Amino acid sequence: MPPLGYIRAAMRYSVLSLARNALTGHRDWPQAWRSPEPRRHYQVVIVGGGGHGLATAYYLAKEHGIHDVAVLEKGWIGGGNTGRNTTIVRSNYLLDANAHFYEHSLRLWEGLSQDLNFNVMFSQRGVINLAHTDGQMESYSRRGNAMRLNGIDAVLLDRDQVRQRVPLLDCSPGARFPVVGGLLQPRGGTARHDAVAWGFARAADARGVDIIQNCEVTGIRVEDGAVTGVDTSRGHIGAGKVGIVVAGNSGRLAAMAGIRLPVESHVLQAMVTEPLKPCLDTVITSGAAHMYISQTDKGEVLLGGDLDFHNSYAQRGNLPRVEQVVQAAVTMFPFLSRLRLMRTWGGIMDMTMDGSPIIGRLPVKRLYLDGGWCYGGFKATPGSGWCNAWTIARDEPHPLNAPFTLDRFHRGWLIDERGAGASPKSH
Amino acid sequence: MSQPFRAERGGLVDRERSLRFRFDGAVYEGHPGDTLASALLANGVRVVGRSFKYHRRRGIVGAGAEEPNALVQLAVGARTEPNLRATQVELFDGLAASSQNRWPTLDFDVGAVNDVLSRFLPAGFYYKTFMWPATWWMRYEHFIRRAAGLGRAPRAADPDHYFKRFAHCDVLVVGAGPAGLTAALAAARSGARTVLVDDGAHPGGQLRREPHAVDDQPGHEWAARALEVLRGLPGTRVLTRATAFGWYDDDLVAVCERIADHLPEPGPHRPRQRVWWLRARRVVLATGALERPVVFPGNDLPGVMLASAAAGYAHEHAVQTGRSAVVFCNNDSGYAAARILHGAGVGVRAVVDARGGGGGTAARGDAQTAGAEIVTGAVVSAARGRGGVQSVTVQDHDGLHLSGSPRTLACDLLCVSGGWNPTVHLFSQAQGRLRFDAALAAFVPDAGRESVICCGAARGLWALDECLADGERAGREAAAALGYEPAAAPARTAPAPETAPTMALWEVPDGEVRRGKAFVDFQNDVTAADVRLAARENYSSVEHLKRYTTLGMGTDQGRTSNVNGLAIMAATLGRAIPEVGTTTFRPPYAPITFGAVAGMEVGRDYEPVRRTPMHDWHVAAGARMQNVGLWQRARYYPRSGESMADAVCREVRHVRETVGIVDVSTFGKIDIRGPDAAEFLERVTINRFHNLKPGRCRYHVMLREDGHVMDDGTTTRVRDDVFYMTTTTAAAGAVMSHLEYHAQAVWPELRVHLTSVSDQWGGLAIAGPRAREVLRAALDGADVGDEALPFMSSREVTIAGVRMRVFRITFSGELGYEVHMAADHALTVWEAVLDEGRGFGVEPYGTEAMAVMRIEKGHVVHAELDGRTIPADFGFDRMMRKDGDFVGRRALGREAFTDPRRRGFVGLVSRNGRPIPAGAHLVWNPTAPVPMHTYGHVTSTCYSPTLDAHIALALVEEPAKWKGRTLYAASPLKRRSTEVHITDPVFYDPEGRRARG
Amino acid sequence: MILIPCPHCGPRAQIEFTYGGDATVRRPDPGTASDTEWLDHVYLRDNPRGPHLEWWQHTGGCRAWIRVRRDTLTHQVLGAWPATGPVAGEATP
Amino acid sequence: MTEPVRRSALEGHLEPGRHGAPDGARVRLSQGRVEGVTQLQGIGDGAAAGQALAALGFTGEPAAGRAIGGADLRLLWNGPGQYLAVSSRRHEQQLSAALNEALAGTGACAVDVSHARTLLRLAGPASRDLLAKGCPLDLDVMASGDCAPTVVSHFNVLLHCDGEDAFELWVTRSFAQSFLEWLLHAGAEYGVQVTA
Ligand SMILES: Cc1cc2nc3c(=O)[nH]c(=O)nc-3n(C[C@H](O)[C@H](O)[C@H](O)COP(=O)(O)OP(=O)(O)OC[C@H]3O[C@@H](n4cnc5c(N)ncnc54)[C@H](O)[C@@H]3O)c2cc1C
Ligand SMILES: NC(=O)c1ccc[n+]([C@@H]2O[C@H](COP(=O)([O-])OP(=O)(O)OC[C@H]3O[C@@H](n4cnc5c(N)ncnc54)[C@H](O)[C@@H]3O)[C@@H](O)[C@H]2O)c1
Ligand SMILES: Cc1cc2nc3c(=O)[nH]c(=O)nc-3n(C[C@H](O)[C@H](O)[C@H](O)COP(=O)(O)O)c2cc1C
Ligand SMILES: [Zn+2]
Repeated sequence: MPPLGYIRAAMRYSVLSLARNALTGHRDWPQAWRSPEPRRHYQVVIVGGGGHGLATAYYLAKEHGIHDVAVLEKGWIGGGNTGRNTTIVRSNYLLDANAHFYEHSLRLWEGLSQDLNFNVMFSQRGVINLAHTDGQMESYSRRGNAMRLNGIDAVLLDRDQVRQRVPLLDCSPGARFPVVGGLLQPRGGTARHDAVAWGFARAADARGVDIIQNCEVTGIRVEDGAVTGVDTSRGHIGAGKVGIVVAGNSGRLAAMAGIRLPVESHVLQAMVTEPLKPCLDTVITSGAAHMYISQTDKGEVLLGGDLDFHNSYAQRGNLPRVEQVVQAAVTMFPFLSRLRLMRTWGGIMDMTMDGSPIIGRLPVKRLYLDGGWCYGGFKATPGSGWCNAWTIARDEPHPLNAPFTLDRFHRGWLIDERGAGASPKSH
Repeated sequence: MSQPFRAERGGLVDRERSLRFRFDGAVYEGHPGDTLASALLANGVRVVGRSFKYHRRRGIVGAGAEEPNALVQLAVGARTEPNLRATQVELFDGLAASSQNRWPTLDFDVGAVNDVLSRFLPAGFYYKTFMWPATWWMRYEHFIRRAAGLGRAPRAADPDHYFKRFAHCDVLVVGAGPAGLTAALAAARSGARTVLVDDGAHPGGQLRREPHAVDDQPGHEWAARALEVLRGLPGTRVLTRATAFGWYDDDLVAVCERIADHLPEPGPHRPRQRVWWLRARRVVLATGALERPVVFPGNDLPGVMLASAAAGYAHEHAVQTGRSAVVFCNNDSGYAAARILHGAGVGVRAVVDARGGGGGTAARGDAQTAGAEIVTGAVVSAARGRGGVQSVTVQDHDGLHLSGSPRTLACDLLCVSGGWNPTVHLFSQAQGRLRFDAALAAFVPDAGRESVICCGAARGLWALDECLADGERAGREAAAALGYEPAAAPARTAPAPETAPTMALWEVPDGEVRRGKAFVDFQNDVTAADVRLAARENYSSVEHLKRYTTLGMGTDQGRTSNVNGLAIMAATLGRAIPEVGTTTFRPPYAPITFGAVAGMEVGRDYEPVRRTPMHDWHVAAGARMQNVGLWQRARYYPRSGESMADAVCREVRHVRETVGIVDVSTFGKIDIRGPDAAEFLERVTINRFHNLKPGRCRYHVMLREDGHVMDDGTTTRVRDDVFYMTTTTAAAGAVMSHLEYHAQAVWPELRVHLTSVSDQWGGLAIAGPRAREVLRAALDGADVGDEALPFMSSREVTIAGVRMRVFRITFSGELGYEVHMAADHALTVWEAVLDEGRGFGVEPYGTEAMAVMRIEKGHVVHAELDGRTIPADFGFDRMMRKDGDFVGRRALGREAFTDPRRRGFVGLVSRNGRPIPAGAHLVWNPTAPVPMHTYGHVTSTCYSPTLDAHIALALVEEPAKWKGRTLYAASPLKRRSTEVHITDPVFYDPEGRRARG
Repeated sequence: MILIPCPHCGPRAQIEFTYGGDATVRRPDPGTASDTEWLDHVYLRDNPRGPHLEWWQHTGGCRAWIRVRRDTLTHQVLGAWPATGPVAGEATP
Repeated sequence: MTEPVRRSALEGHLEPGRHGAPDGARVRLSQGRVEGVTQLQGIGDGAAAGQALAALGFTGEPAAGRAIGGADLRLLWNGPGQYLAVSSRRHEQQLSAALNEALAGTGACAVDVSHARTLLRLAGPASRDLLAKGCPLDLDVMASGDCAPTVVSHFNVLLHCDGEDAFELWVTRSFAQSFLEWLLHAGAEYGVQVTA
């Protein structure tokens, strides 16, 4: 029997519970989430235990009262892109559809730690997009104005204002990329990526969701044009509805249902330095130099750049991209030169043909896709889960994700923030 | 100055010379051959840093890359460098280092309060608190950030130079220990192009830490000689102080060579470090093994060290890491350490061996030599002391629990050997699989790439004779696989002691029930209790364990902690170790400076600059230059006292009223020829070309296959089968590739050849009412009249041997010409035009004036062609060919592309004389509450000196409906909004009379 | 860094090349293809995990567009062919 | 007016003298000058190539990656069916016109690119070391007569080995100055002797 309406009595996290447990040697902390055996059937099966899948399950239970949900994860939850991203959260978009959706997500971020009773360390330290020419300044103005008119915070900074906020940035006029100014979103920032997965998992689990790790979906069963369940490395699991939420593996999962997607999987790398005392307060991105940089709470400087620019499922990239990101970083922040790279890694991005995600129904009944997140799905995590849960629960999109359908490509309603066209690697 | 812990004899240091150095302000002495760590130890400095979380006093644990604790900040000023492992810093005279993560001093550190509060700060405590009040996170975080981090970043730019370098070889051998040396010798002697790299300053690896003889020579001398031999073999390269830090696809191994880190400064023109991008056909990994500590309470006290490290300091540096030692081990290598320590004058009280049967015969002999008591079947259950180890508790155990009565042994040094982990990092990076070898109690290489071969201790062989032979085998195998004939293997003599097997011991039993922290990861302060907490809370996947507790996430990447951590997790869960598995090994093997990875392409050299033939002229003329992609272009030519706006207005007026010239060399230029050239052009543009007459030009528009405009330009039919296309500056490269793709891949049957001639031709445009006169004068009176050269036509003229193409085209809307001339003559022609045209008043103008004039004319550039626009948005559909196929055509019929709400191209005129803000959006009422609907956006804006009005180009939905009406151009960012009148986008001379005149 | 065996130049480093995407997608006959077929060709991809036939242009070399079969999971190159002509293991287009 | 002197991209930037390490110049750098440079396209391969090349006065087919010919005309392979045709005697368009004429009917063509590339000559014992700082090719195996279109750092370069440790570097004109700066920077370690 599915435990409908079931809410597990979880130990609330607080200073007090921490103190109480300290006295007993922390021996009484319960599991953050259970690891149950999969049942034979669920009302909803979510494939993919990343932030989006877990958030979908959480909001299905919380907002739509659907508790008979399993999240199937082929490895360990949060081990996909959720666990390997540069954690930038922002809603600084030009196009309305994006702006509305990401702003909704940002608002959810703002109360997420409390909502989940798990500190996801959402740190609104501001995100600055640097402009290096007047032309870029103009296009950032266009974007910032669009944000403001959409009710989103945005501030245009001149060079001196950038310098004040980022003292170690090379703002000299003779720089290869002289800083002309920047667009700041003060409410943007970073969050503790793993905690997002764990927090959603714990909160979903508390509402009865089964989180099943080491369970790879290997097939999707379709009968009479409607989904009936999934085959997994742990056997067949029946499902009333199935949500595919697997980021870089979207194409593979869709193919199991005979569907081709406007998606290519590419590897994106990120890297950290050794930990340092605070030296960078804000998140900085530079389109011209192709890199973004921030400092984590633990003290590492965290960097990312462009894709490796070829299809890949390897979760690792090559040295030329690392070299280029590091060159860009040293060029903009000369102080980095004597710091050291501690670790590099990669994640598999589901790059779409217009750079925007797909959240909606697929051409198989009761089969849904939440994917195509490209570089930018971490910030979408709560918003995506929220919209996806709505879509799955009601079998129709919420107005916020209605523009993000799969058929927009064939109908021409592209949401192409960069204007790069049907070239996934260029978004 | 005395070095109280320097043994009287022995060691591979140069006692004849002394080097002075500072640590935390105090002055000490050491010798060439010392590392900072050995020199500190020689001087009796045992506490060298504070730990990451609890700020506990920490001493030196290891002797090389494995060191978790002894991280120091080196030097001051621009050359300061944080987080260096003292064990790998070679001593030089004048070296200055300081401890990290303490305030105010190493001895008295306020952060140590964390240690007192530590019971409230278990792994992951921050996920459970700091949530109230909700808005306070940023405040908590401020303090968390200040407490975290280790060293300090430099503030200044780095004065040193770095280079990268590509290299190729048949066989790359990583590691110059006994195995690596024999492998390299075998490969090189068989004729393979061989490269040998080693992390250390001297070859020998473990041979420098142990008094073993090879071929009856002291190990280090044998190694030095082997290196000499290698250096003498043709085609062989040896790099020392060189860390192979990453394996990449197709066996590209990245190696960082520290050329000058052992010197105070690199010296003029000398690089500090160099990264080698080594492409190898075979990679031999002889990376050795790293010793592992054991987890027990108090195991982080200064004075608790790895046995091999203590032995290494004794043998290599003649340093006594204590006066009175206890050795605690689960394998034979601890006994050898005891003997070596004894040899350096350290008293060894006991060898505590967890194995019931104790060590092999050789091992027992070692302990006897050292005069140490052998305690078998026992463990060190705790270490105690203030500021350093003062005593250890020794107790029997039965595998699961402690037994018998504890015994306390006083000592100031506890040498621990918990077994050895083969250094499998690069093998794993190379997609090799690991296998847990229960007999060795370690992960060893299993299946891997054919091209990657492991040998020696890296493969779990511990005996020296085996390592030597295995290296030889690997080197021969690598060479033979590439078709080289291996030379006969030399016979080698080396000790082959009989050893007793290692016992798996990760954590001393019953650790959980006793007080005192038992550390797994020293650097990140992860304890055994933290690992168990993670298990309890179901962070039990090894990857969750890592991320929840930060185990293995420090600068040492868990070299001494990962295996113990996962083994404790396995024990807690009751699973087998292979089931738990390891985390992923990632580059870099050891931290590498950004400077080295970046090489020389940083700062101003991050990207090259492209210059037009007239570049230097513009600079000399005082032009303000502007980056446009890689190009630099003259933006405007200010006269003294002029602002940019003044200068641009003057330049515009001058063109409109008289005549000006502008450098347009940056346009892309493509020679398209062949019998099918016209057909090809029709397929890649929306235009018709079959009917274009030779000598005529046509404005062309190119689409992407998804129907959006990709680029525009002009294409001229030079001859029947020769066309000359120009592209925009920004899209030149992309257009060339796009055309090549279609010519080579889509329509290979078309007989057409594409040649980029962007750099063959310099370009200048002459515009203004007097353009023709100027041109005629400059072209030695060539006929450029309306008949010889009508609008949208072109001709080739050769004057004094200078070949030029003159085009009657205009961007400004004035009577205009473009002249393209062979690039090496472009400056000459440019100067000639200015010279000959002086009488007509010709003056240069920049890209900014050009931009203003094109806005006045309603010409589109990339601000409008933003990748989201289609031909119909600009009315280009009128020039679109009605028949036939071209790239993008089929995508144009889609619903959204014909939707009446699509934004179309319009002009805007400010109604109140105020500027139309850049980046503004068009709204009905700028003061209405947000979010509000926007009807369109401004794409380009300027003050038009010609019209004396602020004008702009924009895209607006339902343009036909809005034309003639007003909206607001709102820029909330600048708190400005301007009421604008919506007009046709061509503000100036809409009939085009001036251009045709 | 991947080593790509350019059929014209021999093995060259990845940094000399520019990626061009799936090479199994062919431009349909504009005269006969339905709108859906056409747009499928523009937008939809198999995106396999494993062997993938793909375009690369040797922009830092001979400038030829070439077809490379490469495993997207291991990055291993399985073969390379000129822009036209048969590809081993593939029906001739 | 007679034909003006050509003003190369490096005019005023190639400072003769010693650069970098003062003790011994292990690299020599100078600018090369030729009369005409033409890009040949569509030479084809096999028999077709043989015909086309015969029309230009060459016997046999030069293999990919090789350079052939002499001062009057030499061909540097730079792609399938493509050669950079270089003449130290025949002037710009005269060269391309002559080549086009010779190639008429073969399907191949010649485009004058005499100004599109700047030629630098690098020689000396450290020239390979210098190039290896930016060029991913296996330079050790490059022998006299080999040529390869490749990259050196950010620059597209047609690299032609024309002697023991001697190279021709053909670089895109607009990048020439940046490339020169790169060479001097990369070569400073070895000492660079620049001659005009
Ligand atoms: C280097 C890097 C930097 C990034 N930087 C940012 C950034 O700064 N800001 C930002 O907003 N976004 C960023 N992103 C993007 C962001 O990380 C992702 O878009 C987002 O995390 C996607 O979350 P997800 O839950 O959809 O996917 P994932 O976290 O990848 O989760 C998908 C899960 O599905 C599982 N799965 C796959 N196939 C199967 C199967 N067959 N059966 C069962 N389970 C399966 C996977 O194991 C995985 O755990 C970055 C990404 C990377 C790689
Ligand atoms: N008694 C024991 O139980 C025991 C255990 C292990 C090893 N050993 C001894 O150690 C020796 C093993 O010989 P070996 O040659 O296999 O190893 P080694 O440890 O002697 O040499 C390995 C070398 O590789 C270098 N290295 C490692 N990673 C590197 C990298 N990424 N880049 C550059 N250099 C790197 C190290 O600096 C070291 O010099 C033998 O003498 C053996 O007896 C003994
Ligand atoms: C925001 C962020 C910060 C990270 N910080 C560290 C770090 O301090 N130390 C570390 O070893 N790895 C760090 N990592 C990298 C992880 O160790 C790991 O490489 C990454 O999660 C990808 O997983 P994988 O390498 O196991 O495939 C960080 C990753 C992210 C996303
Ligand atoms: Zn090639």
